[in-house]
Amino acid sequence: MKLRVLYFARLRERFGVAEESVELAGSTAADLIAQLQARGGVWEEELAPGRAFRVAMDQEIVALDAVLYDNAEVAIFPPVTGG
Amino acid sequence: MKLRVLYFARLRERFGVAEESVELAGSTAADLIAQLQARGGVWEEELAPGRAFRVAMDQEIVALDAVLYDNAEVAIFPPVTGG
Amino acid sequence: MKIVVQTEVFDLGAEVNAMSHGRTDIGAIASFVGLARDMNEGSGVQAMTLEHYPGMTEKALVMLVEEANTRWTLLDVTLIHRVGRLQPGDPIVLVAVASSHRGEAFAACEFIMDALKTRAPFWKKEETAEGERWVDARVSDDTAVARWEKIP
Amino acid sequence: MKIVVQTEVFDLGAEVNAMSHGRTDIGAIASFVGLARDMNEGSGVQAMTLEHYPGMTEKALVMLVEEANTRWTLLDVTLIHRVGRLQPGDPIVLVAVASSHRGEAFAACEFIMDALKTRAPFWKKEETAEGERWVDARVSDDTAVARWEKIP
Repeated sequence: MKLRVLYFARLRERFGVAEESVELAGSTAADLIAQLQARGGVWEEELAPGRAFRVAMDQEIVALDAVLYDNAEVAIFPPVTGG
Repeated sequence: MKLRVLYFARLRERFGVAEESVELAGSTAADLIAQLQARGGVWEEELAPGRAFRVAMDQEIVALDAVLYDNAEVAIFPPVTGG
Repeated sequence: MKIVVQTEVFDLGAEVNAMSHGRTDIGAIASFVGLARDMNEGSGVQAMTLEHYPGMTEKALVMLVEEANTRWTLLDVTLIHRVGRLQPGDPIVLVAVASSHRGEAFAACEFIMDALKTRAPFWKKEETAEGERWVDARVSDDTAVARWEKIP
Repeated sequence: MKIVVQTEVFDLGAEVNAMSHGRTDIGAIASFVGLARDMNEGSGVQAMTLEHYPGMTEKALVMLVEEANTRWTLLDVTLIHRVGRLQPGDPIVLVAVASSHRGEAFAACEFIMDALKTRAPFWKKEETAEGERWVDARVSDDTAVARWEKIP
């Protein structure tokens, strides 16, 4: 499936990209993370198990086992620090 | 001893007096209350045991066993309802 | 610290701005405004008059704020209470507390309001269609202030 | 209910007055202003930039306020969060909650702030003498929001 993937804050800066289109082989948020990690470098580092990041689908935080769908808007970002 | 006695809110209205000078025979706040109660009428009614009123000496709430002193400012008023 | 009893209306925005003006160490300002309502105990209130005990009021308010200062690390407190005749919708009391962190600002602000309700010598008399009546102290106010006894 | 994300400064006094204007049923307005501090984690902050996730932010804020509305009986809520570059001393966030009674106004206001800190997609980047740094999420914010889970 094809996903619109957004990155924010520190992750946006480290990855050097704010938004991209990703062709996902798997079906869950965990599959997407694994596929991005496989790019190596900062991707492997920032998305490694134990690193604190959040995944949102259609603008709501989801768990890693969430099932994605074609054309979904997925965002990956650090824990929030507003207010 | 001689006391300056103030009344506030509902008690001021019921007693029809805001401030008076009282010559107290006893020594405690309870003695003062008993002496005022002995006036009968609204005094007896409003200061009866079980009625909710507060006594302050020198502008701080005190218990009925508080020992008063000559020329003290004593105030008797209903439970407060500000804010 | 600013503690005032007045008949005039107060200005929340101006008071809070005055607290933070020129400062860069305040992270949080919790504030509260209590207003006169048109209903109380199920009947319509047309107006109310707030009476107080001049002298004791100021002392009691200073003590409340000083107690808040010992319990929490605060940077500033403003407390304004109106007296005299008020209409429904009119603001009665303002409490604003500045601190580095929001938890302390919220706790101190609520503590001051709860303590004020049971310890500061103000009395409300309401005007209703049935005539005037003095407002009775609320059990819920005693319960509210008692919560703070449990804090170490 | 008013929920806004904006770069412009907000006016606490105007927002709170707008909530109570023409109403006589509001007894309590609890409000909170969070400000940019010149110190964080022990080092000097010269400025900060707030980034957010447009679209999700507004959704998340509406959800927080709706949750507060189901937990407490509220009459109105205003929530304004700024984004962009801010200086120490600048206001960042405003939450104001109107209710008939103060306990509900205080609880809902603090809940919204605590929930916002962990659930709304805002991120702070600070400029210090040593360079820029993204602010890490605080464990104390998780602890603060977790308190509300226990409320029935």
